Amino acid sequence: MPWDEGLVNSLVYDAPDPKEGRVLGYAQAVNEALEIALKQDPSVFVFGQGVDDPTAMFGVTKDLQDKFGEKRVFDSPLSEEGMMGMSVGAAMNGLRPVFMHNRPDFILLAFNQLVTHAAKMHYMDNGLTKVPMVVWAAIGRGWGSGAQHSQAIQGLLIGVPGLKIVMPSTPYDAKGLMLSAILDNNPVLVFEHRWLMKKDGIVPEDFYRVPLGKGIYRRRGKDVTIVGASHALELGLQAANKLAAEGIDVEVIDLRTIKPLDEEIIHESLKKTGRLVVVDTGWSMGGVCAEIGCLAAEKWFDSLKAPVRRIGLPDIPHPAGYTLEQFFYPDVKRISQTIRELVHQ
Amino acid sequence: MPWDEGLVNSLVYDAPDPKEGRVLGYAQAVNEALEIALKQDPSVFVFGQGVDDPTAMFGVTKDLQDKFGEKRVFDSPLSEEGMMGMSVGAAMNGLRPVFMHNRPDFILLAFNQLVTHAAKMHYMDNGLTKVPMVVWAAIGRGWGSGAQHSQAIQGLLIGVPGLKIVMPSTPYDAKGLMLSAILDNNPVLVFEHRWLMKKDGIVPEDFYRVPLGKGIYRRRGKDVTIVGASHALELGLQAANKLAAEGIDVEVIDLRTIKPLDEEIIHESLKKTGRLVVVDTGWSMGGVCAEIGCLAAEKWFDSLKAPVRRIGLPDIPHPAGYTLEQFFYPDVKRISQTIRELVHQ
Amino acid sequence: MIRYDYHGTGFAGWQEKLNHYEPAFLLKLFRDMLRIRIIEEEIERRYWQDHMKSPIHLVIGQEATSVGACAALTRADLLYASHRTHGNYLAKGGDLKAMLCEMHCRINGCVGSRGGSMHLMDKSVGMAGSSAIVAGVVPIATGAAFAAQMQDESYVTTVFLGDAATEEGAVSEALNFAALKQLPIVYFCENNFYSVQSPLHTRQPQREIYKWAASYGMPSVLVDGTNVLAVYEAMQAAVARAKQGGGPTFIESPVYRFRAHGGAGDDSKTGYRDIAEREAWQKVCPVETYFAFLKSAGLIDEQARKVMAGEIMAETMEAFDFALASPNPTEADLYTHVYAD
Amino acid sequence: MIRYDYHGTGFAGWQEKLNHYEPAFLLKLFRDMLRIRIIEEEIERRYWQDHMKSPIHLVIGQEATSVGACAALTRADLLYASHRTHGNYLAKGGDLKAMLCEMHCRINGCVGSRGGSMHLMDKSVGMAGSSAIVAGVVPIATGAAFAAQMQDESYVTTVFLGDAATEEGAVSEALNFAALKQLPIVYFCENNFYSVQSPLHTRQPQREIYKWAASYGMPSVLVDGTNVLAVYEAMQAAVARAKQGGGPTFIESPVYRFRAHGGAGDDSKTGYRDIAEREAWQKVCPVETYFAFLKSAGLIDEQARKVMAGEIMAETMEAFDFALASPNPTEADLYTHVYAD
Ligand SMILES: Cc1ncc(C[n+]2csc(CCOP(=O)(O)OP(=O)(O)O)c2C)c(N)n1
Ligand SMILES: Cc1ncc(C[n+]2csc(CCOP(=O)(O)OP(=O)(O)O)c2C)c(N)n1
Ligand SMILES: [Mg+2]
Ligand SMILES: [Mg+2]
Repeated sequence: MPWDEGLVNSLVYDAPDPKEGRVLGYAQAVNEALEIALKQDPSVFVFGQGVDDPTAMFGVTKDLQDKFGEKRVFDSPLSEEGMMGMSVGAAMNGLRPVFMHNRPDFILLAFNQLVTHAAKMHYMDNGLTKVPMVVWAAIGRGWGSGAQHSQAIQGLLIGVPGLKIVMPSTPYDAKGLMLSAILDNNPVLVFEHRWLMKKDGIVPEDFYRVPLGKGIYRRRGKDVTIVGASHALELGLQAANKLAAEGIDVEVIDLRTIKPLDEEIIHESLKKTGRLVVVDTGWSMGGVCAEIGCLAAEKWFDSLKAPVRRIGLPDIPHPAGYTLEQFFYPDVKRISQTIRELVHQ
Repeated sequence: MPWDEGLVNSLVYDAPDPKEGRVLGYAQAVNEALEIALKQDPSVFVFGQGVDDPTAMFGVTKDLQDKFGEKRVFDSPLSEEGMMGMSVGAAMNGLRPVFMHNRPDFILLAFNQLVTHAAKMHYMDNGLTKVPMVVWAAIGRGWGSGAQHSQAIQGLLIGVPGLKIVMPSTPYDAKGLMLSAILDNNPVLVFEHRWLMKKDGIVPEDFYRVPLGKGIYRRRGKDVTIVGASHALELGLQAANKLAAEGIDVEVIDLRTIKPLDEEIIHESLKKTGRLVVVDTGWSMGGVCAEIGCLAAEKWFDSLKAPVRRIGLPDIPHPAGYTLEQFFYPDVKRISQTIRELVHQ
Repeated sequence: MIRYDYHGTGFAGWQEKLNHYEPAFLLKLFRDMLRIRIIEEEIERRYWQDHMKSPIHLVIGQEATSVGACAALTRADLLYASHRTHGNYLAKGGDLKAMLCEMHCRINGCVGSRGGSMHLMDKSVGMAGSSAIVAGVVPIATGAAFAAQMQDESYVTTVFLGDAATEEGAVSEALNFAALKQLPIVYFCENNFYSVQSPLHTRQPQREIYKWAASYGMPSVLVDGTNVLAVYEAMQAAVARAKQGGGPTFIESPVYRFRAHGGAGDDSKTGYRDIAEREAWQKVCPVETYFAFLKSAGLIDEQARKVMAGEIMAETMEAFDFALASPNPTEADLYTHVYAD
Repeated sequence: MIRYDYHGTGFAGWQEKLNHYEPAFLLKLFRDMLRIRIIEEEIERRYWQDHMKSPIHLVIGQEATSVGACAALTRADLLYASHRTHGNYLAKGGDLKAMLCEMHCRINGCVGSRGGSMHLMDKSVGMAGSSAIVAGVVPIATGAAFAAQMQDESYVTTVFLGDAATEEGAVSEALNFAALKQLPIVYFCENNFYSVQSPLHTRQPQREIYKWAASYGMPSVLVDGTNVLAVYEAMQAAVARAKQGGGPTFIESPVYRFRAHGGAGDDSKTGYRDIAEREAWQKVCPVETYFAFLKSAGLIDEQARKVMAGEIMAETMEAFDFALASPNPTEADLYTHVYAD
């Protein structure tokens, strides 16, 4: 087994119970969402580098070109900024682009179109046009690709008005949030995570939506609240389950959408636990962890019984090498240790 | 007087006392720093769109081409990404580029080179190369230019490892920090503010440096701490001076450098006041305000006596129109009101 | 020193073509140019009064490109503009009152005082968008053309860009995509030789922009931007090609702006360009050369022009009055349309 | 179906030129290509063992470009690479051990295990940088050339880029600047017709890349990338021009990668390209056609090749052993060089 797959598979998920519904993999769930959207609405199109190639973006775009033709599912030139702008123009004129990127790093090439055009057009035009577009990418980790192919950039974008940012952690959400994202009339970024692509879950076959901007409890508890999304939340959840055996009762909130943020659910939980750990796949500084940590100090100060903790990435570029990566990324063990310290403080 | 100049001049600064030294305008102070750097070190060059034109970037690049020639001070094509990469390559090979932009908005075009190359090269190369470059821009406000010409993007960059971000608020600092930035062996962003360009201050004629990463007290007080930088800090300082008459004793810390951040000085002050107001010229969400607010909740929780307050921009694109702008931006009055509420809480 | 010469031949030889056109059409072109000129001059005259709290980028001297191009478009066709929007907006049939309200920061501005002069937009007349980021609108317009192709709509998209915009990589990316997909779009490049105060030669090597564009694999032509009929014919050919599925066209049109890059008045005296250069181009003023041409053909005279100008002036004054009497936005207006429903 | 044909003529007609060259030089070119081939094959063979925890992009089939180009460079000249670094690094004189250590994530890798295969760099041999962002290095190399010009240094900068890289706007911006400033740089575009598994025609309209590049205002040539001597001569001309202040050159070189875009083995069987296409190009394998050419000229025979291969294999094995025996980084190594002093 190639080394990088090995790493991905080192994270063991609870197997879903087939009695509860159809079991489907994460990548397949996204694929299904795209297929439903393409079928439902002729204005949807899916494009990006290699969406029609045999690897099909982790399988997420598999068979879509065969099913919907080259006009609606197509490969793109290596022109991230130009194609982001193209998406904006298409979205302003009746289409619903889904622009796929292998990695978030490549979206940095298109920040001008994303931040200064897509996000703001609707406001600048006083609501005359809408920009219903989806920008998709899968965050890398543990594949030896280092500083330029592993960045998680939601922290750079959370402060940008007009954007929505979705980060699903389960196959169910990945499908339901993708459908919501495509149906939303705003630019929505969907950041998946490479390590979640093979996670299985219960996924209904038909159309359904998971609302944007609504978090969900993944675990109820009373001692401490973990909030976050995507793969980071999965690690948090596994840490929480582990800590239960030690008598530490952790509440876990999956935000699912980073922007807009479900402040109510965090506040509700914090009122009970008084302790907050924020997890994110990006850098701790100035991003998702910082925003939520600051919210606690600003809006929920009276509920806070202990310092806020952030578990994101250190203020260091991602190293490429295997050994260095193990030091760089948080894992279940390190998250557990942080929670332990916080609770026993 | 053109309307936009009128707005700028509506902010009245304390006049410096000429007995304390030479009085110089802010833009002239930056100009002097550039001139000294160009004179001292033949590897320094200054370029950007219109640096050699009669308007000379708010006067900041005035006469430099005449003094140092077209090879070292030159106009640039409209190619922000390409020129940012060019700077990286020049910096890796013995030069010290100073890349000037009229507005931070244009730097968004170059995020790939800035975030994924300039910031990370030194780390990726295991220290083999250095990237000593300065990227300069002046934040806009109140000139009717709206969503695409008024953005303050330090909040998007504060989380990016490898960068330094400087935001001077006085002519003295503008000169001394620019010299430090040029002499630094890392990519340093210098964000000025259009409204500070005509501020006068005491500025020594010779070479001097203001250290990166070190904040400074602008006012001592015991009731509440305001931290921030640039024009936002100026507003905070004016609010503080006003509140003194009401018996509210505000401590004001000018961070001068947003990254690396002088955590000690904030902590020191907070230990005394227990109350924190963070001001920034950018959006409140996920940026400088969020980072510092979160730090308080994370590291200085025991010092905090009241909720943290952020005074940045709302989660809305910048409107262009004059009336809307007055609602959009914080001013001395609004900052004062926030502080009053916080202290009387 | 005149750096950038006029290389065109004006209306020499165009007499023969005159009878291809209805006189009414020919006169309308003149009226449309004159209208833009008069409105722009009035904006300029009043700019110092500080009621228009918006940056402006006048098109005085560049009227023929907007008018000639838009004459080849229907209302359903889309136009995307850069920061230099006024001529585009008016030629495309935009509402003068809505434009002046926008420039006066009034709530009934065409984009509710959110955009100002650099962001005029009006879907009802196909003024589909504008961006103050140079070249920002070029890929966006390309997406609009893609939308037309994909939805089998018959509209053609035109996007205006300056000489400096061609230095932005995004334009290269857009041209590549348009050629690849054979999109129904016209890239209309007004080469006025300057980017703010930076002359072309400090930004681009010696080459011709339209030849560079041709290398992307699309028909690309050079057309005299002072000659409204030449512009019209080039656009007509490009639009016809686009409608027939023949893909994109690039048009480079040398023009000259008689005023400063932004704001009112000429700034040549600051020295970035020679006043003699402006004066040389003013001799081939698109409004005056066309007027002389029509006059020599007996289609118009000074008196008719005066009547026209009077009508336009009256319309302009009324629109200014309207704008000045229009309400300002309120704080509540700040918060709408951050997100679309 | 063969989508992308070989259009070259191999070494036909090159016999006459042979005596312009020292036999030792001609043989060195062969040895350098063979060395890259053998090392790459050994990397490929071992890749499945999972000791090299790094993505790899093999250059098997593309040896002539790296070797021919670097033969025209001195050690002081700079080379910038894309993600496909191995051939560039070895041809430029890079240290095989440092390269393999890097690919084995060892602390003594050429960039201390921070970069992996996509980020090989070694200043001591002029391997000046590489970027895993397609085209990321193109403006950077342009800046290196600018630094040479400004500091009156005599080095020439060469940057390798793929066909897909030319779709990135930043390349247009770099070409414009290099032509504007007449920088001493060579843009070496290896057109292998694919970007990962995407064929050229889904990304670019019908056109020739080198002609497009010429439109930026620089000499631009097409040279057979299977012919190491042709590459060498084209590079020599470009380097000479650059050294004489003649400015930049663009070289397009059609080549074919015999293996998958990334990783070990060919992936043609997945269907994105026809195996017949690969096989057709393997008939003009740069190593074998050149060997045949040298052999027909009596400069080498099978036996000499065997000796060469044996030496290279021994060197390779030793380097692998060295890498495998080298230490891993420690946690402390993570924290160094975030900032330069
Ligand atoms: C990306 C970007 N860079 C710089 C600017 C500043 N700027 C505004 S207009 C302008 C000149 C553009 O010149 P050109 O495209 O030739 O159009 P013109 O103004 O001559 O009509 C510049 C540089 C900008 N708005 N956007
Ligand atoms: C900006 C960017 N977009 C996409 C990618 C993903 N990617 C990595 S290599 C590659 C193929 C590039 O093709 P080409 O430039 O022709 O070089 P080749 O691999 O064929 O040598 C792609 C698309 C990337 N690394 N960077
Ligand atoms: Mg221009
Ligand atoms: Mg290729």
